[in-house]
Amino acid sequence: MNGNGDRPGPAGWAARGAVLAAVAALVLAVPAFRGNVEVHVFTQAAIYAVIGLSLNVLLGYTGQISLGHQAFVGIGAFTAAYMVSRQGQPFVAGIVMAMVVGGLQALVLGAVSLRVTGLYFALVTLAYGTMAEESLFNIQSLTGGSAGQPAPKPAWFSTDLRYYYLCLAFLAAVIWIDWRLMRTKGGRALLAVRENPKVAATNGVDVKVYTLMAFVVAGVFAGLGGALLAHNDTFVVRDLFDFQLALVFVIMTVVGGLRNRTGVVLGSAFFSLVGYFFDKLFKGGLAVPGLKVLPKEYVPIVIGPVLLLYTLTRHPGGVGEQIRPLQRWLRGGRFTFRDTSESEVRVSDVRA
Amino acid sequence: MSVLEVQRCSIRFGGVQAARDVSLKAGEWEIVGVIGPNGAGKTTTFDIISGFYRPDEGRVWFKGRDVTGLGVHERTALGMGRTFQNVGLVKGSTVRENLLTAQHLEAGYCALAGMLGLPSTFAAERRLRARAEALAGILGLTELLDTRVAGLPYGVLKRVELGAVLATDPDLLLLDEPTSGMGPEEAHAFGAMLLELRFEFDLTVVMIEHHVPLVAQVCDYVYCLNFGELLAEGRPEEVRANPEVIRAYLGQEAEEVLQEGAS
Amino acid sequence: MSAHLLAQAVVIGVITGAGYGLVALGLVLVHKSSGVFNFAQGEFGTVAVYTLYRLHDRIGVPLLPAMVVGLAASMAMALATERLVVRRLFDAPRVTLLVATAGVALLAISLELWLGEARLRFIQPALGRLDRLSLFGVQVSDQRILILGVLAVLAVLLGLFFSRTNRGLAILAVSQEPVATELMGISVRRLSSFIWGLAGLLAGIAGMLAAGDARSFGPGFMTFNTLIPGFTAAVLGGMNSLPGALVGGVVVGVAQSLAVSSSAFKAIPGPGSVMVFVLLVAVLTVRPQGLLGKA
Amino acid sequence: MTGRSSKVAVARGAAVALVLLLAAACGQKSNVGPDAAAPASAGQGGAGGAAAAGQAGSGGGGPDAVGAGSRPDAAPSGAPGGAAPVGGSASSPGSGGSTSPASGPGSAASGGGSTGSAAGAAGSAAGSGAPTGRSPESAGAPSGSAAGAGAGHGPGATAPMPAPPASGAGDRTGVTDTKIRIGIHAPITGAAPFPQSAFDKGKDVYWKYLAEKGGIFGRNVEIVFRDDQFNPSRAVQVCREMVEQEHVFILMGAAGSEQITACARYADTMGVPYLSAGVNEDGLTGLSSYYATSQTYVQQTPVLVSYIVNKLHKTKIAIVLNNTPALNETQQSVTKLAEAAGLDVVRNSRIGKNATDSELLSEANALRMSGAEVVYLLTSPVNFVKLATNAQAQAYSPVYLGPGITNGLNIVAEAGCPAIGQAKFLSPFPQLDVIDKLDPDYQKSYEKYNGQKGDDIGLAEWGLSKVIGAMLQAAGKDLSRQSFVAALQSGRQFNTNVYPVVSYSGSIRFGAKSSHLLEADCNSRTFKTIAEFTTGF
Repeated sequence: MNGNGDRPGPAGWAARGAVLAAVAALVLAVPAFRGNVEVHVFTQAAIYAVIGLSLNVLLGYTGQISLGHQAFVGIGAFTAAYMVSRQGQPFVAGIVMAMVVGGLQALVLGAVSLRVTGLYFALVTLAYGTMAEESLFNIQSLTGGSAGQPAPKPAWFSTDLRYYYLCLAFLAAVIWIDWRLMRTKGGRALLAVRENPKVAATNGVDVKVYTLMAFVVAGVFAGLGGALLAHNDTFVVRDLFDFQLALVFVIMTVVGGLRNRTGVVLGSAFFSLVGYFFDKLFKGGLAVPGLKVLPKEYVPIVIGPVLLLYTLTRHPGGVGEQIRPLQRWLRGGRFTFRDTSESEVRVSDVRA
Repeated sequence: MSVLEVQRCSIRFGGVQAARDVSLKAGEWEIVGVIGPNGAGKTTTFDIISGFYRPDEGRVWFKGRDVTGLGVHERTALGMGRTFQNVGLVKGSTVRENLLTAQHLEAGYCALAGMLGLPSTFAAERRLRARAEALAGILGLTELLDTRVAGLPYGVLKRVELGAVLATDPDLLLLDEPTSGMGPEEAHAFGAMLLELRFEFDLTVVMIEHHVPLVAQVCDYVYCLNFGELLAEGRPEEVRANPEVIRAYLGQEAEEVLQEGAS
Repeated sequence: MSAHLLAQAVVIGVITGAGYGLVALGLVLVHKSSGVFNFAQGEFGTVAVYTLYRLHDRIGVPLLPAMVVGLAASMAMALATERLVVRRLFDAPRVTLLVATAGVALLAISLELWLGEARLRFIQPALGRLDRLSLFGVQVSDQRILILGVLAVLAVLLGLFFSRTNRGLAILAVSQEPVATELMGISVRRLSSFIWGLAGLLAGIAGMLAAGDARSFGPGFMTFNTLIPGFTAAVLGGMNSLPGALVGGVVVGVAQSLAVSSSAFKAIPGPGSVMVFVLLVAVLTVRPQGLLGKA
Repeated sequence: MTGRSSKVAVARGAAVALVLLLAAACGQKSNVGPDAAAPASAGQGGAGGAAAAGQAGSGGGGPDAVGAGSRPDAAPSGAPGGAAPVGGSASSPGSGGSTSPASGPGSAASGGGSTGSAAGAAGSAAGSGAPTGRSPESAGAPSGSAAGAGAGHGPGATAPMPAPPASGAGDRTGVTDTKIRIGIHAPITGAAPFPQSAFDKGKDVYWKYLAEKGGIFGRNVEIVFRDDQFNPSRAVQVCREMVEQEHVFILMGAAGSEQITACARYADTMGVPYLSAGVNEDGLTGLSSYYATSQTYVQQTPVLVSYIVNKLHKTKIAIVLNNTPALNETQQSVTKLAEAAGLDVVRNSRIGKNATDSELLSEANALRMSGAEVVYLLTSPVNFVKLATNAQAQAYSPVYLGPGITNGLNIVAEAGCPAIGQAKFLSPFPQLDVIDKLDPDYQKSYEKYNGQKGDDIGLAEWGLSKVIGAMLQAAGKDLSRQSFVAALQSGRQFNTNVYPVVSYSGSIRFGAKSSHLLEADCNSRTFKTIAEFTTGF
């Protein structure tokens, strides 16, 4: 949506520039002055953003739900760890392999989605995630079983700070791809398929191929996210990839606002940072009178569902919808709340 | 040689024989009408032609090629364009985006290239946008380019849809009740536009239509279906005169037909 | 594996499967009436168990009243879900509702983690002997006989309810023709809350029996242990047949325990979950209408 | 274990499949021919990613090019199996050093010297690869943690206790004239948690008691605690927090072999002394900064086997272990010794850390069918109790016994009775029934500070703290990591009369010779001590 109407004057542009500069400084400069442990958290936020965008391709663009996304990510993580610490391959090989394997497993699931749709497909993904968690990720020769698999940081990015910038770069790449995808025929095809496969087909879109393509893209992004996650922790263990995590992924994407890049990135970052900020606010957990102390580990899964239900029932557009006016303003449009109300419900429609 | 030829197509769903031995032809630059009371199998026939249904028997020939086995998108690639009774557009997107989506096969670059943002794709996108705006100009939609389709009035939607189909660069246009929901004069205007478009884009048109005057105005040839079978065919006035047709229409649309006869 | 082991696996499978069947019943009920896939069904049960535990093992309330309160709790949660979430999303796509109920489940789990501590609780068997009778060398405890009994009784009662009572018939009508039923002057909404209450009750019973059988429970244990098998069971039954759900439950249970105990799957860790996944995909792709459903 | 070749095959298959798909997506009317387009653009995809990474590297590059330069060779050398984590995580401290102001090179050198030799002496597979691979890191390590402090002082950083810059005297991180900071991690949530309340009550008792007696050369110990959620990855994160944010002097692991192993490996790369109850040896052998305060599982095996033979007089034994690679050595040693002692090993199985109920049920069934009279058991308490419960439900109650830190706790008896019968576990600490005899101060102090009788979790913490206390005492007034390590490796014996006597040297890190044998008593639902400081039967 390009902000139409009168363009702002030099002052206006300056103001916009200032805002953008402030954001850039926050993202780029601030971590340089924090301790390693905190940078590690910020890095995770960047990685979650990649994962959120991955899920957004399925949930948002193709309207296919995935309740097993922890498997998508986990497979990437374990592939990377395996390549590096079992096969002695370099970091890049691990990343690439993670993306390839991630894309492949997504392709398989996508093939299922062509036959099994809507709610039933949601079930399949759920079962898939659990299967991966309980079975795949326990195969010792590949994942190191419950002891996990080490995944050292790459040589040139061995400090947390450098690795943070590396992950930012990857996030930027993913954002770029996602942006171009939605600005070109591929993305338009996906939206058409999601809303009405018949119309898409009459427009010359091969529905099957594009559905599969969406899965592959999501899988590749997820694989990348997983690989980055593994190296950030320098250690992967299956316990990380449980049902709760899958739901947190879905929640952060929906709350972020499906089909809204910025919203998804913000939502994802928020859910990965919320524990950290919570810890800053109440050192050692929040002591609710009459209740147990709430440790920071549980914060995301406590407030996550609440935000989810609030979003679904009140603001289907999620965070992305709320920041639309700001985005329009930054693009040089007027700061108005006009046309921020998209009636269309944001979680995928069931395919008949 | 005819652009479209449907040879004795039949299809049944469970117990219902939706179409039996339907055959029809459309030559180059022809505008062919398909009429018939509701449930006569008109749309079913369209679905067979455009590839949503595969006929149990019979074949569909398009530009001298047997397309019976091809998928919908493949037929589109060959130059078959189709509109829907209840507007076939991406409702969530703007008019512009719809016109772009329709140019899927015109893009001239591969989805992956677009995704990676290769320089060539930017140029291609500019081309597509220009074409979309040109089309919008022709159909008088320029003002609406950036409005979301969902809100627009029915008549406009029909026009947008027509624009979208034209964007796919078709040789054959399958219009499913293009004027439904239009008033008589609106419909007449549409007819006039259609007659122009056919030469501008050298189109062959097959249209399902209830508006008998419109049919009379534009169609070179008319097929009348009833209960999934071909009831009559011929030049519009012949078909309209055909007693069987009148009997078929008796009840729901008889009076309409009769008064048309009077005028 | 030997015929003996096979027989054992089957017996164990039938028993665990009975539990899945109970969960599947609740899922099918809700789906029949409102077309919702209720991912919170498992957690309704867990909540019942936690309530029971707090009252009975902590405060020392006698077992029966504690159980009643526990069941009330799970019903209350179900009703709350229906009123606060499902009803508000009445016109939303079904997948939205699915995500919403999943959110409810996660919320419940997180609260159990927070307030109920993250650790597993162990409880003593509620009743009777552990080795009441022995089938193919598998000791069947009173608890397990009880599960089978309860399941049978519930099946019969529900059967009668849906075939004899007006309300039961009305529910079936709703599931077929919502609008028409509304026109007939039956309040779909009242029925829907009734259904959810019933589902909550079933979940509560399932939870208590499961916990009593495993003699341990923890946050989200019903969701983690029974939700996916339960859904698979329901799907096997075609997602809208109550007897189908029960049969499906047993099928899933047996398949699972065969996978776990057979030496063929020793190479794979977590064979149970693999089996369930394969079963689910197989049914959905090969026979979507379920085993009992007609093509 | 998939070989390289098959991996390559997989890769090729993968590439082909993806290309085909994308080619399909590119097909139809577009002028770009599929076969030509897809692979090309795929190539660009890879290139693009790499390029992006490259830019990030140059863009975000910190100072230090040298440290980075030395990495590439480190990574591959760390590749094969066990050595990987060493070579791998080695990168972090080096980097820590890189961001630090060049601090105390003297100390670095000395630290490197001592630890390096230690690693050298420990002639295990990991050890042999170690000295070359590790010496630069351990040299960088002390300054590394100091660097953590430096970084921690950024705006809003929450490091209540600044780490004094390392002086020539050695690395004094976490030590002031009045305080010694000690980090401890244990699971209070996750698959096999301690009850948090009990754990919190117990963790400071000994140190308060010691403070009243004047502390250690006037210094009092302050405990920093983190929950590792029974998850190795989490354990590494919390250990990082404790070292790099809280700047603790040494680290302690309370329980959980995988968490202990993971955290010990991290501590090793940072040159932070790490102590824990004895667990597996595999993966810990050769770590320059690791010390076990009680017998390892392998060391406990002969004691248990001799007990089965000479006291239980049983012959049919089944072995059930948690399914983690680190316990392979234990499984082998038990099997070997049992067979050597003429026992009949009728079943030898592993169960997953998060085994489902149905898996445990079928395992119980299998055990019953195997007819084992004794089950050597090394799993998480939860799995143990579930297994025993299922076995009992099958009317099968063998004698359970095994090594243990957590399985001998009373919460296990409460949960598991009557199913666990007279289960017997070796333990680094005795049970409450004899503690008053061995160390009357425990109950006195516990009651004094918590107003109630002490439990065995408190006792475990008391014992461990007491060992650490003795060691700190031995390190003398001028406390630094170097002096602490020197005291440990001096070969001196540390006797607490709660934990077994331990003594270490440069090469001996599993320095305990005895354990206590505990037995479940289901009448009182507690464990009782049936043998103190036993070395065999």
